[in-house]
Amino acid sequence: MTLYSLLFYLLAIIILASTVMAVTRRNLVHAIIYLVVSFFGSAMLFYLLGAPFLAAIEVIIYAGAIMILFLFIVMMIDVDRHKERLFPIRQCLPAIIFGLVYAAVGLMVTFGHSGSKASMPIAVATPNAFGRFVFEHHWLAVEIVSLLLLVALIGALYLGRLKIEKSAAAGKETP
Amino acid sequence: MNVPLTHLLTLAGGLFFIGIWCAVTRRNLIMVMLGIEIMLNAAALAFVGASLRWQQMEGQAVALFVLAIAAAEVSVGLALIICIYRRYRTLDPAKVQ
Amino acid sequence: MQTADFTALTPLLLLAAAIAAVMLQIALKRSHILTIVLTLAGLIAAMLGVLAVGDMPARQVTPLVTMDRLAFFFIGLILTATAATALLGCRYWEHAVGQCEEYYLLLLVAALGACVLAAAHHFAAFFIGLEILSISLFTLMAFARRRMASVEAGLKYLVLAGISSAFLLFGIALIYADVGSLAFPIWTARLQAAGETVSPLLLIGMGMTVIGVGFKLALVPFHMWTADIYQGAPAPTTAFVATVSKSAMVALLLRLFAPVDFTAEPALFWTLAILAFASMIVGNILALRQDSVKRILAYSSIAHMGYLLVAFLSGGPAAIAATVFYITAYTITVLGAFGVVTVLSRTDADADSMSDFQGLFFSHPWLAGVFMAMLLSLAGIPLTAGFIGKFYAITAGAQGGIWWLIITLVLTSAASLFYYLRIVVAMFSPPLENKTQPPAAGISYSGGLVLTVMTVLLIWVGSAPGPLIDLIGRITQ
Amino acid sequence: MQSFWLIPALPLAGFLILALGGGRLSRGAAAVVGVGSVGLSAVLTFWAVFAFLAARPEQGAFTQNVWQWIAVADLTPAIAFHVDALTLTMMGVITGVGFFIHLYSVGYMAGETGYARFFAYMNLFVSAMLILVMADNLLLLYLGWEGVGLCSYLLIGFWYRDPANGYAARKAFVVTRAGDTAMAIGLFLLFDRLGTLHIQELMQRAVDTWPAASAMPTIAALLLLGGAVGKSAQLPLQTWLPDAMAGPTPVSALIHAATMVTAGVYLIARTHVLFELAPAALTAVAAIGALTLLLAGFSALCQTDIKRVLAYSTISQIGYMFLALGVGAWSAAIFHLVTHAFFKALLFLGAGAVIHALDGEQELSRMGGLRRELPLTFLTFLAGAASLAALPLITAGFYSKDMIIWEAYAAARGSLIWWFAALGGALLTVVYTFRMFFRVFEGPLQTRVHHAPGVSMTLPLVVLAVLSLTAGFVEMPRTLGGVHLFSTFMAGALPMVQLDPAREGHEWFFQVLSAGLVLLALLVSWRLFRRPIAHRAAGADSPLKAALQRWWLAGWGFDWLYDRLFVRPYIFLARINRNDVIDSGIDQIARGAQTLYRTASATQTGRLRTYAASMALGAALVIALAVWS
Repeated sequence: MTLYSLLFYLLAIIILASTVMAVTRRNLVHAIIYLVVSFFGSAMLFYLLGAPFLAAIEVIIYAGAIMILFLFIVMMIDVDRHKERLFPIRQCLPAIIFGLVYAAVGLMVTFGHSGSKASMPIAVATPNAFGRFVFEHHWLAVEIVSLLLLVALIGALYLGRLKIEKSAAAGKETP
Repeated sequence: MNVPLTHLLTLAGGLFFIGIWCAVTRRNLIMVMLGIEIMLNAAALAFVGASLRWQQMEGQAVALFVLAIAAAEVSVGLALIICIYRRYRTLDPAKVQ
Repeated sequence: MQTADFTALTPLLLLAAAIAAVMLQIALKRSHILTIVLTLAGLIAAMLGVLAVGDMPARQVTPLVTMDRLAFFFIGLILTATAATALLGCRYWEHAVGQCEEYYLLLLVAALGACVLAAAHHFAAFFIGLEILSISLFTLMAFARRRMASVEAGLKYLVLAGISSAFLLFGIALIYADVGSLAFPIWTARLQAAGETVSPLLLIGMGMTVIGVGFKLALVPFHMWTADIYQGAPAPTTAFVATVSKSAMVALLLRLFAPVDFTAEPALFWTLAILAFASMIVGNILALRQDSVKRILAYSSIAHMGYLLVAFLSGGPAAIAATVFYITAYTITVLGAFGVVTVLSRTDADADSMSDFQGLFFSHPWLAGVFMAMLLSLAGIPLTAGFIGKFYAITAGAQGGIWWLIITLVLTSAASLFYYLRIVVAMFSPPLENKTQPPAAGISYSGGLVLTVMTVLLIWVGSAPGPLIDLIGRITQ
Repeated sequence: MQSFWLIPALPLAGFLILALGGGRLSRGAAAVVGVGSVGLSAVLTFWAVFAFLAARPEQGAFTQNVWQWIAVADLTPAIAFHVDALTLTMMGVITGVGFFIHLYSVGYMAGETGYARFFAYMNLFVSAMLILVMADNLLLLYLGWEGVGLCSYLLIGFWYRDPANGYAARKAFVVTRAGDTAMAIGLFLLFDRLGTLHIQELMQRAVDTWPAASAMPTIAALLLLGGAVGKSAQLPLQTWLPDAMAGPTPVSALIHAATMVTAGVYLIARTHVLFELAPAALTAVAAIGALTLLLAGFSALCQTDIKRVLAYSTISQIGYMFLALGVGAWSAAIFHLVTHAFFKALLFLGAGAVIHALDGEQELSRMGGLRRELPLTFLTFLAGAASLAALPLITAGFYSKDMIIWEAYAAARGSLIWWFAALGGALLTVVYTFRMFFRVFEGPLQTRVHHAPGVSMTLPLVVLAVLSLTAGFVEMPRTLGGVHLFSTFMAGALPMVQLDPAREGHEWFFQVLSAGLVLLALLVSWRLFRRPIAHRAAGADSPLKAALQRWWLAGWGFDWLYDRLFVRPYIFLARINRNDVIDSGIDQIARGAQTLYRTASATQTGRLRTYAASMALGAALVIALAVWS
């Protein structure tokens, strides 16, 4: 077992554990903090897998922007008032069936497949090379993704806007 | 890195499963969104791993797009959740009817 | 990056330009009518672009998209449906409280996403297009923010579409891990060649892709969202979901699975066949006693996608043509049907329950006539586009020898007559006492235009489908 | 002959005018459009008959290609007409009888709302029926077939305010649809095997491809027979026709007596080549016909509603036609179709006049003594009843029915069993016909006459009465001089009947026997039914007889049987016992579907988490399917 693989398994355990902790928290703030840990772990894993640029992006976007956004929302909404009951019993059956299929499939992939059993080589895609690759081969995708961000911007603006809600409410009172 | 791809995929699959479990069973819209984020992150992880296996950058490029998509989805989703919260004063999807 | 690339992308570029123009216009001066004009101008320009470059030889632009005749055909279809939706929305949003110009902007972006899907040649294009479509769609669904049902519809679509696209992405990752490429031809070749010894990774990936496709097409068991969203979303959005999002997905279905020989890959065949079978049965059963017209149309859309899959699964050369024909006929019909629903609706309350349609023949005979034509087309009565579509599907199925699916198709569509006729009967029944007809003002020109065009197309395709069949024959070669 | 297309197009145009401008037309204008369009088609049809007789076209048929519809691979259905002797006969019946019924409706429907709507549907029906008989390919025929079904549905439910009428309309639609589905499958099968739907070509290819009596033509013929049985209300799909009497009486006369219900006969005659390749199917046709004519005859005997008597009588007479088809007596079947169209339309119109006069009264027990009140109706009704009962020598019904009875025995495919059935049916016919006749016109007056029929109603009665008496002279048996105008006319389209030479000599004996028996039956019914019911009521009702009467009144309990057959898979036994299953009929299918619907709807909770969970579950299933299938 090399240092790399040791690191990999260590990170895997951290990621899985913190994610499990995150999804079982009743307190939203705690859940989000655990998830930030998990995403940091993922970022390190990316680095380990030879994608330093993505590792940085993961930290900036996922662990940074997205999680902070969640935190903002949680802060805006009064969390403590909304405690939820966990582990609803009625959900067990689907979960069990899904879990069984999932486990079977997972086992199949892990043990039934030869091609991907070989250890993966070590390689690094430098940010420079990665950027070149993306803009040479996937320029169209980048353009389209920019539209995606645009539509997200418009949608978020429209849905989150407060002003209309008030005028609408006013309109409702005087039909 | 002397780890077979299957182990990485198992890790990604585990994350994915936790994500779907969270999205399906939790009774809080924010947690549901978090579950979807976890699933997307798992997919990105799998892409990067596969990218390494084939020694290509294509998987990494796709993982980059996945991150962009996750950000976009979260922003609109949270806006919608705010919109709902303003109206219903709850985050329990069962009460939004 | 060459000039030829840009030429091939003309319709998409024009559409993107229209998006930019509309956005600037909204930023500078809000004006509903101006936005509509700009939107329509952009759509028409893009359609002209399709006509101009549609006959060029296929060209692959970056690994992402291939602009071939099939892509241009579907782009044309998507643009037409978008234009119809915009025209329908024109009167619908006129009296909306607050600002509604963003609606058209979102429509345009969604159309662009659908176009990317239609031309996709690469899994990245698949999910990027899909996500653009989804994200604009759930905003469009929640657009009538004053209505609880509308916001609720948006929320449901947000969560379910999010889950389904996560499945899709993970599936794609698995396919990539196994195949080492994200281009469609390579994966279909791999699926084809592998035969019996196909690796589980690929199979799981394929299954997850089917989940993504099945969700958008609302196949059973991924159909749960359909009724609530058709009912809750504003009527123009529903028309859009039912046509644009479905036709784009069908285009993708063709690119993704049509090259696969089903005899060599029984797993794929059986997965899709069982989904088709379940969709036909469950869709029709759910529609039987519905009292909400929008829900009836929702459930019937589930069944129709099942019928479409029958055509698709027949394999062989007729399959693709039959599928393309079916979705074209379906788009025309559904636009007409939701056109009538939209025309009868107002921003604060859609015409929906059976009682809203009772006696329609006496208050609006023409509307009732159009709606009846659309319903008969959905039921597959001869001389309508729907009949030819269904007939074509059955012919293709018979050539492919999938008799059990054909028999299901015939039996369930016979049963479907029941609920279509229920609406027709309601329209011809005497109007209810003490009930206010939704639109007293009459039909707007824009709505009337859409309905007229769709009815003419419906009858034309139904009575003389030759030209359309020839066109489809040319593009699917 | 380039104007054939006008014949169905004129009523269609009439329909469009009436449907689109109906509200704005005056009643007079609506009547002119409705009657005039059919009248013009009738004129054109008779002109076409003369043209046909004057210069017989090659291959015995005019053809006209109006419009190519689609071209998918081998399939090139077009709107194209094939007009031969069989088609011309049908067209004559449809437009001729149709015209008189339209004319009659002007008076009959005068007081009704929805006047224009009525004529619109009637015109649409005539148009669809003409398309059905003129089509040169099975797809166009099917279009007409569904078109007449739709019109039948609309017209049965014409008085839509009464839910019972809507129920009857739905029942008719659903039951015939069961047959139509079989027929549609038959069409697909034929197309799949022979690669064409063009009727003449199809027949040619069938003969070339399939050996006689092999499995394929038998299956195809049986599937087509399924469609014919549904449309023509034969066993086991006969249950809808008595209920279909809910529509206005002219509708019953036109659709449910003269034309649409004989479409099944036409279909079998049109595809006779296929049926000749399948002797088993032909035997099935004959057996269905024989069984139906007897069962329906018994039911007609016990009905208390004048229109239901006529409805069962129609089922029974079509049974005769099926029997004739089954033994290969093609032109006898068509001949009976024509005379039946005349006298049954007459009877329905006469019954309509009676109902009209009595202000909507349909119960036989409340009629009586109308001979003096409605003399013209009495006389014409007598002519119709005599023709239906096939009184010897002087009625058209005699010649056509005698031809069937004789050929049921003497044809190469005939047998003594068929002869007995046909003869028994003939006796039943006499009894139930005159039972009805005496109940209506003899005895004391029961209900006051409100208004006598006007001239637009009496004129059709007179014309049809004359036809009912004289139309038979175009075809007379050898024993009576041997006039064979009709069968020679038909010879171009349908093969001549093959008589068994060994039996041919006995013709006069059989004819005298059946004629004598008919007269005897007439005497019996005179004795039985001349007097009003009250006189016989005391000793008549032994329990067995009462039970039998009830059983036959309910049409041999087929509705009940279908309940049992279709309910069981769907509904729990307990619910069957609790519910009154007598008259819920095929609705039970719908009820079963409803149960499924409720189960399926239970999943549509509207709750996001349920949906998400079901998606996850569905995803697991799909993945499992993909991996392990």
